[in-house]
Amino acid sequence: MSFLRIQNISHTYFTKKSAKTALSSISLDIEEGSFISFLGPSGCGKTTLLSIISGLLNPSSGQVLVEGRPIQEAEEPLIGYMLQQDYLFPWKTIEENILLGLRILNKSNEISRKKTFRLLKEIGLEGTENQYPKQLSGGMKQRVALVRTLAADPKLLLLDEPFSALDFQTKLRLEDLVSATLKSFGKTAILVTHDIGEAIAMSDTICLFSSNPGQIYKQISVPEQLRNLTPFEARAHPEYASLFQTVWKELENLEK
Amino acid sequence: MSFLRIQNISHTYFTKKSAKTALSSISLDIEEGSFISFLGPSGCGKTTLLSIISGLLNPSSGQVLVEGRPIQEAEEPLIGYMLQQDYLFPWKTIEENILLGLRILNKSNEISRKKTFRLLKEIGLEGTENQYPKQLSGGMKQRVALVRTLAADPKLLLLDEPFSALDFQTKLRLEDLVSATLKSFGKTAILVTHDIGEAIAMSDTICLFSSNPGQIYKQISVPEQLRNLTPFEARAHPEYASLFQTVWKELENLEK
Amino acid sequence: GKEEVQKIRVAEVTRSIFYAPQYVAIEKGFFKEEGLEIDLKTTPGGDKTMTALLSNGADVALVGSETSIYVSAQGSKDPVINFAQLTQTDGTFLVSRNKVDNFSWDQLKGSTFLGQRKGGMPQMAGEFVLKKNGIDPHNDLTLIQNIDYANIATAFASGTGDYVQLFEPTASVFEKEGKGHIIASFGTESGHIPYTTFMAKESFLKDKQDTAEKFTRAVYKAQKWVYEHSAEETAKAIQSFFPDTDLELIETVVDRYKKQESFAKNPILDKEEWNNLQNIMEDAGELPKRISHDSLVNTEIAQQVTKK
Amino acid sequence: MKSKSTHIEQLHKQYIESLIREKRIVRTYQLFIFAFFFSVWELSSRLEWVDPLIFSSPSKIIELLLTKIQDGSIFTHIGYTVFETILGFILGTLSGTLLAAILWWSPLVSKVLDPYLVILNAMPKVALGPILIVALGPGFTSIIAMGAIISVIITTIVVYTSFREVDPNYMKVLQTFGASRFVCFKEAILPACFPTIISTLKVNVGLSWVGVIVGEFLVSQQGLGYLIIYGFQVFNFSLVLMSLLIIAVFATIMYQLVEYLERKMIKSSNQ
Amino acid sequence: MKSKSTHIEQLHKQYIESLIREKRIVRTYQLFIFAFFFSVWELSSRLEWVDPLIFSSPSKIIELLLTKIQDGSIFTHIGYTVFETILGFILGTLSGTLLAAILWWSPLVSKVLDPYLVILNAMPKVALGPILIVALGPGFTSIIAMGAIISVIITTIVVYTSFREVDPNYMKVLQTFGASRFVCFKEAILPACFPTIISTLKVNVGLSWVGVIVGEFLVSQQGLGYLIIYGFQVFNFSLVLMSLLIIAVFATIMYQLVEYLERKMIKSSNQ
Ligand SMILES: Nc1ncnc2c1ncn2[C@@H]1O[C@H](COP(=O)(O)OP(=O)(O)OP(=O)(O)O)[C@@H](O)[C@H]1O
Ligand SMILES: Nc1ncnc2c1ncn2[C@@H]1O[C@H](COP(=O)(O)OP(=O)(O)OP(=O)(O)O)[C@@H](O)[C@H]1O
Ligand SMILES: [Mg+2]
Ligand SMILES: [Mg+2]
Repeated sequence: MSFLRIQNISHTYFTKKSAKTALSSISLDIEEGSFISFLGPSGCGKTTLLSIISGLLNPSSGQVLVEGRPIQEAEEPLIGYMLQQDYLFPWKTIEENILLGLRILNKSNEISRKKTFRLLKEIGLEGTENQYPKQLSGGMKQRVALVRTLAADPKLLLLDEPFSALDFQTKLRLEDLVSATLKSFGKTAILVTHDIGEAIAMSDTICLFSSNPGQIYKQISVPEQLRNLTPFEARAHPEYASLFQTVWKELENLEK
Repeated sequence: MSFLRIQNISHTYFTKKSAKTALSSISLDIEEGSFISFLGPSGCGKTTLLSIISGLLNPSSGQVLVEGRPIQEAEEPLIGYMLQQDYLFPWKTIEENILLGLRILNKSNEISRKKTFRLLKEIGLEGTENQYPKQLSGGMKQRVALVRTLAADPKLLLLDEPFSALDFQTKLRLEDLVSATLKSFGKTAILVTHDIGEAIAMSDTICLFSSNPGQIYKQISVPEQLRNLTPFEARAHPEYASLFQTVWKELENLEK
Repeated sequence: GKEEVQKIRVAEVTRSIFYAPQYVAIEKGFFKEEGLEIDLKTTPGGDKTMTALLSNGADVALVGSETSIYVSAQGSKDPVINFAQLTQTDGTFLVSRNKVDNFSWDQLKGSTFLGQRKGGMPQMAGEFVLKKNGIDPHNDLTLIQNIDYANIATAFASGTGDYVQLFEPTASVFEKEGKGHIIASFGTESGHIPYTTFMAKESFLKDKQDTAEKFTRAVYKAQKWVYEHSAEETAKAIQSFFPDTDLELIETVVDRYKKQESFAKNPILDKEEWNNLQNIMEDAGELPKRISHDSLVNTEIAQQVTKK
Repeated sequence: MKSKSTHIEQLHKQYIESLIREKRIVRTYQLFIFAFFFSVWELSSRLEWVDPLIFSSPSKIIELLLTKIQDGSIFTHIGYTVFETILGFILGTLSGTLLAAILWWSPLVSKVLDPYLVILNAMPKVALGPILIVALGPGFTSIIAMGAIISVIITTIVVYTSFREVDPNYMKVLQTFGASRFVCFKEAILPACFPTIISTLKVNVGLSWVGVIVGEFLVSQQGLGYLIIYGFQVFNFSLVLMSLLIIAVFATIMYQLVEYLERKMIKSSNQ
Repeated sequence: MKSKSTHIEQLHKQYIESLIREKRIVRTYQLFIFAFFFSVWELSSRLEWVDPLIFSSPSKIIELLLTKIQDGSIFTHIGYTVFETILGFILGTLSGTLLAAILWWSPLVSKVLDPYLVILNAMPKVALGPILIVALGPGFTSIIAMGAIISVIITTIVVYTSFREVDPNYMKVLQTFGASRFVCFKEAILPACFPTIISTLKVNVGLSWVGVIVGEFLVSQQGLGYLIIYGFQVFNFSLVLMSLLIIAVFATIMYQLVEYLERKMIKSSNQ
């Protein structure tokens, strides 16, 4: 049985006057330890789908099962969800922000705290512990939000454009970091991105979405050779370029 | 005399307890009609510099001259500044949001309004006129903010990561659109981006920033052949790949 | 053996020199002599005083007798009984803006008269006096009755009205400051009425009759004391209750009240006074229904006390 | 495709029905509380759990109200008070918002006046009676002024606070278009604060009633505040409570009007 | 590099100096307004532009205050009132915030109670005097209750409004960590609303004073409210105005304490 089963999910946003269908009949099975990317035009419902998977939003129909059970019934929180904007708590210092998850989950101890601070260091933000979010730049805040999500050590990671505000170098470094972290602990992850290269370099499967209403248009498997490389190495691999072309074409088709 | 002169700008952020130097001795001359990109690590002060150029922030020292005069003394607003986040007014419809600049500048008339709606259409958001920002996805909001900035028809355009939340296709289309619009009206533009490819494809000059404190590390001229191509075509040009490598190396150096 | 000191909670409707004998009784230790300890609270307004009494927040209330009639007219299982009278005339004065030499009530005709607020004893007594002197208060003069008790003086001082009906010490202050001239006393004109009276619930009087008697005795002692001593002595005795008023002013006021016998000479509230009160109320259109003297007044205690 | 769109329409209908159903539940609970309150009151008054002299009872109050409706006198009283309250409300809210705008306009003025606002806010307004009477005479205007005074400072403080809390980036957007401080205020600060202003309005509706009633305590021979004072004077608590209930009814009506205004003005809140 | 960092230090010193300078200017203006107000008052009273009997004058008030300080009586009055006010303030604020939390907790309860809150808000609390006396007796507790009652509903409404306006995405962040509604409240809603709560606190400081003074109008034998009522009674407006001024002073002190609290608690506002 798959780790995560998305069964026939549809979602429509209602207001008193209008109805807008964001997702229609999405079904998807995701194995434990795999890495999925969602690619698709802006407004096709990717954020909506993540919200539904995380249990924050109830879909109009369909259900999501994690390890065979609805997400709400999980004994302990399995999911780490990094929202499309950082939503750091402005009244907490960076340190308080990143330790928040641990504290709420009652997992705060010497070891987990040390691990979190190491993450902060690896992500290039050592020394900002006592600052407040508004003293950081956009990209720095995004990285702090990533640390906050990773720190809680979730089994399933939902990342909504986590690297969008980062410079290229930092982005590559973080891709490697996240990828290594996930692989070594066998975690499952879903990544929303607009960067085809990122999707190819990081994931095992790429889901292409079409819009109006949001649907899965195609699933593309990333070849074995690429999967076992770090994202940085993957970008240099010859297979990468050809897969980039394929995905690119598919997206072109989608536009029509 | 250059259109925009940035003279020895330094900026330090103060709080009661601390001081953080974000920019140090930045000087730069920008010709009318040229397109400059700012590339650099997260937190190196790019947003700060744009704020100073736009006149929203007073630098600790140095001055900015537009057409030989301080920006505050300009008779009519010359500058269009698109902030790093969209900041659409949540209580205004999309239509009201994009027409806002025109209205404030008293330039609202049949023609300018038509032009603005055409822009909205070209950018792929026809039909959203009567919706409110929170009904749109992240990328859609960013595009609306771009239309709002372009609609006011500024002479100097400051764009802070305008394409960060967009899917690849849309991004390419918008790059072409913005580039064509600017070229045909001979406008000057400064673009902050983290995408090396984007910087190369769109600009005439690329400024590389180093951080702590933010300084201009290097200016790289984009070869004539690339400049005359649309961003989309430029990406396919052989010069593109080699320039990409150069910039990439420089940024690597910077990290050390 | 020594009797235990008994605590009596008294709620007074306002702090006024008009109630001088009460303060004398406290200050001169008349209550103490009877083995009573008085816990005096000011509960501004007859409604609050009566509420305090009805809800057992106070044992004894010092308030206008008309209140007991209002209460009883609405029916009450444990009626409020008047048992000791403290003042026996109205306490207000007619103050004129201009100096008047040969005052006659007729001069009020056609003038603007700033009266007390409707429904209260001062207003009823005021109208009663006007009528008694042949003036129809609603036709012969412009009657202003819309101002709160505490603000009437201000309104007059800032130019409203030719004549005003004022309490002490305001009337004396106005005279002293040259803002007006006291030209008549409503107290003298109204005749004897039960104006302010100590009241308690019937059950209290029944259960603790001897306490009520002690209380009344102390009041009676004070009443006698006030008439046996000079106004100056009285003023001195009660000064601690009026810390921010000139001793001289207190004396003037005490003297004025004493002269017109506003302070009751004994705590007995007799039938004649009672009916006079009801007549005045009836005239003013505020009497809900006539209530007999013996159902709301207990004269036994007072009589007992004064006999000795 | 057709079947799909009708499916959505159906879902939409369900959604709207669920909204209606929720509203019905809310109304039921409200009615229940209402009925419960009044029946407990009536009962405990009848059984003398509470002193019926002080607490009166719903039936007595209704009886009294009916006689007052028959002789028509109640309408004059209501008319007076409602008129005064509306005027006081409008005056208080407008001048409070205006003051807040001035404070926002000039940071220096706001810093200088800050402690004075506090002091004014802490002044027991009832004690200002004499000053009002001297300044405005013992009449109508004093009452209306009392209704306005009681809400103006609180409005100023609350609205000014919310002005200051608007994300400065909205102003930046406008400034890049060369907007003046006035335009920034009109386009960003004011609309961003509409929810707060409206919620202050809702509070002010209440305060104006309090103010006018207190004003009527000071000077009046008409109006519900007068009835209350008179009721106290003649120890007729049925009259007092009747007036309080009428105030409750009218305050609710005014509140509903403000809410209606809210729905009209804050269009974007159509979630 | 050394010279550079000292340069920055110098700039930083300049920055802090400019903050101090601004504060000094503000203080100067405030003092000026203060002096102006009192001298105009003194003057117009001396020259009888206003009636000195009603408006008294600063010199007379100071004189009175001095005698009261000498005999020590003023301290008892102040002590009583301050104590009552602090209790009323704490009670009102705490229960208001608690009520707001309950409303936030249960959307149904909040919808059901909404109109009732409005009605309670519009009730002239002064008219509740007799009911308080019945419930709590003619004493201390009634006064404190009045101080609390007058601020509790307004606190509830304002704080609840701000609870609702917190960006729901902060709650989402916490929910992804499996946070319960209580944790969400504690970690996101409450701290996000601290600025509003503190600004309500500032308003409540004022309201509690008003409440306690009004309470002392109902029942008392001590306290500044008693002095006011008594001052009216014996037509001694110096006494009334002196009491009002003392109230102003103490309200300001309490306000400053709340501000101090604000600085301590809202650490992140160190712009
Ligand atoms: N709260 C809402 N109310 C109404 N419509 C909404 C709401 N949120 C999203 N939508 C609509 O649902 C659709 C999908 O939105 P969603 O945010 O999931 O897109 P997305 O794929 O994440 O886009 P992007 O890549 O631009 O972030 C959009 O058309 C949007 O207009
Ligand atoms: N308001 C502020 N107060 C204090 N420090 C600030 C403030 N704004 C920015 N900084 C600091 O100034 C530096 C530059 O910030 P800036 O936002 O200009 O960076 P950036 O180049 O735009 O980064 P990014 O690409 O991540 O958006 C950062 O180190 C940041 O911590
Ligand atoms: Mg999205
Ligand atoms: Mg930036």
